[in-house]
Amino acid sequence: MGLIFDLIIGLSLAGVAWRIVRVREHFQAIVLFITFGLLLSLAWTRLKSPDIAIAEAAVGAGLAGVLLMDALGTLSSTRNQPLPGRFLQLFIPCLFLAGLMAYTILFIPADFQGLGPMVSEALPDTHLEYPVTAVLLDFRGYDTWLELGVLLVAVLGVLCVRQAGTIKGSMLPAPAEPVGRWIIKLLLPLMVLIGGYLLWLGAFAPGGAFQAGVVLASGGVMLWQAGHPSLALLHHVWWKILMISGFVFFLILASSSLLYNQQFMTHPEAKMWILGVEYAATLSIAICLISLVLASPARNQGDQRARKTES
Amino acid sequence: MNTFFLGMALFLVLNILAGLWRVLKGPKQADRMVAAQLFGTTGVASLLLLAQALESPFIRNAALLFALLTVMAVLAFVRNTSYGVVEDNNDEHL
Amino acid sequence: MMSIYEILSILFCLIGGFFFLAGTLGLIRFPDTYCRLHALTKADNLGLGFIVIGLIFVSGSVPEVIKLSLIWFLALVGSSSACYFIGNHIHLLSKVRENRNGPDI
Amino acid sequence: MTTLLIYAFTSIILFSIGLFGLVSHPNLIRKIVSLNIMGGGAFLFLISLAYHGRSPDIDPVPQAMVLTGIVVTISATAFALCLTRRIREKTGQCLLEHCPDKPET
Repeated sequence: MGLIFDLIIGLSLAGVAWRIVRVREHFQAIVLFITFGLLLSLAWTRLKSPDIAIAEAAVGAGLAGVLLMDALGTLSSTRNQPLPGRFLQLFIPCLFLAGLMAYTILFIPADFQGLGPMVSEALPDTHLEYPVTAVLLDFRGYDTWLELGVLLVAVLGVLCVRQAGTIKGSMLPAPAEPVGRWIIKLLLPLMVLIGGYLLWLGAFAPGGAFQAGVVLASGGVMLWQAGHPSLALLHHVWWKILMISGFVFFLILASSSLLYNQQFMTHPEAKMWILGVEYAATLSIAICLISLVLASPARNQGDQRARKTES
Repeated sequence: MNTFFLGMALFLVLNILAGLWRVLKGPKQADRMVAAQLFGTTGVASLLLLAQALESPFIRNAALLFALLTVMAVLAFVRNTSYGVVEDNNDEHL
Repeated sequence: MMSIYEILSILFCLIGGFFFLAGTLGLIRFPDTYCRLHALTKADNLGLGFIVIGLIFVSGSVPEVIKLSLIWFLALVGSSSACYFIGNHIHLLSKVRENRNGPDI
Repeated sequence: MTTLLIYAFTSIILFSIGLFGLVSHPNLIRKIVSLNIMGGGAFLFLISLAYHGRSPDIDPVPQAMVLTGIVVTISATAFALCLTRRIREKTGQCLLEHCPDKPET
């Protein structure tokens, strides 16, 4: 039964991906992409990685759909172009690449152990119970730190492209709708609650800073979508401070170990520091993602047009 | 027992695949969005069944997030209409 | 030998599966968008509800029961408001089209 | 073992399809979606290899890498969409300048 399930998920993933690439309408491609995320998270559960299933659920269902829908909405007057005719020229090299990669899979040694045993050996040193969190925030701290840096660079890039000093300029109140407001009232506290729950869970079970950050960001984006003005109340200095807090906190922690004549990025009181970093990282991931979604310079036009139709 | 739950999850995945026909067919954008919302709920049910079948309760959190967040794509879709920006590209099929 | 809870669980899950099947059939077979909206929200939420009830019988602990009910509640809220939004969208779109066609004719 | 093979081959197919879409489609939004499919394929490849190990627990290192990767992918997507908007503002279309399939404007 399990194998049939895997086969069907695999086949449908490939089929949906093929359709996304080949279909003419952009809107259909985006709806199919949301479905693709759903199927992918079913695959993660079968591969025993609930962490990734949770992250995929948060990103695929929430932010990715919102981003692509918004982009399509502001850019929608482009006609659906015909597909190019150079099908075989491009398809055959891709097929060749796929063949090469498949060839490598067949030659993985059968007694391959992976890094699992090493991680579980070193896990007691971190005082964390859950290996994925330990890898993220301790063993591979560099990666997580630089990942926060990537988020910051993306926000900076958006600011450069928009030629603006702050993200907040584009935060327009959306059309006020009774059902929109109602759903905010109901779902927002739950989002904050569930985000906090995932963060707390991260110390000993699947969950953690990434998933919690994405959920909180979804909450912020939903506030914006339903036209709630409260995001604009946060002063832009605070906005910036929160944005860089994860990165800076990580850096302070990492360089403080130099004071004790230890190696860069090692820390004595592991668990407390790690949890502190995790909380700061969650906040900055959330704020950076909100800024990235809100950065939509073409919004002004649409707003004016809406006012005209209303009046 | 676990095989039964896995079988139910498989059945729901087959439902999603059947529903994809509506996404491909359209004819309106709203139809596709309805299908996406249906997939969201079916996916939640199927994740819950998988959590039971694979005995890994944390998968339920993924189902929780899907239930919480699927409505956001619909909100984004609808916002564009209320701004008067979206045009239905397939009017001629009606 | 299966316990009574397991039998009940299987029964409820099967009923839930039936409603999901009905929802999918409705999505495919109903003639227009408003009807499809109908099929989606009603059959779908009943299906999820029965499956949640079925899983509650085998879930074992109170927090899990609360989480399962919360998931059902969230799906209900999400589906119903999405239904409203999409219905409103179709309505607005048809009004926009009427306004656009009105002066021309 | 077989589960590993199924998902590993699926991931390769996904990666290739994404690459094909990336190079073949002229529209920038579609290129971004294709890039996301490619990313999904790469993540699936890493995780299916993590599942491969002999020990009952799954290897946590690829999992952590994929978690980082998912957040980086979404931020890169957001940035790319922002750039697309800018290109559209400047040129009136979502295409790259050198694209041979550019329609006459």
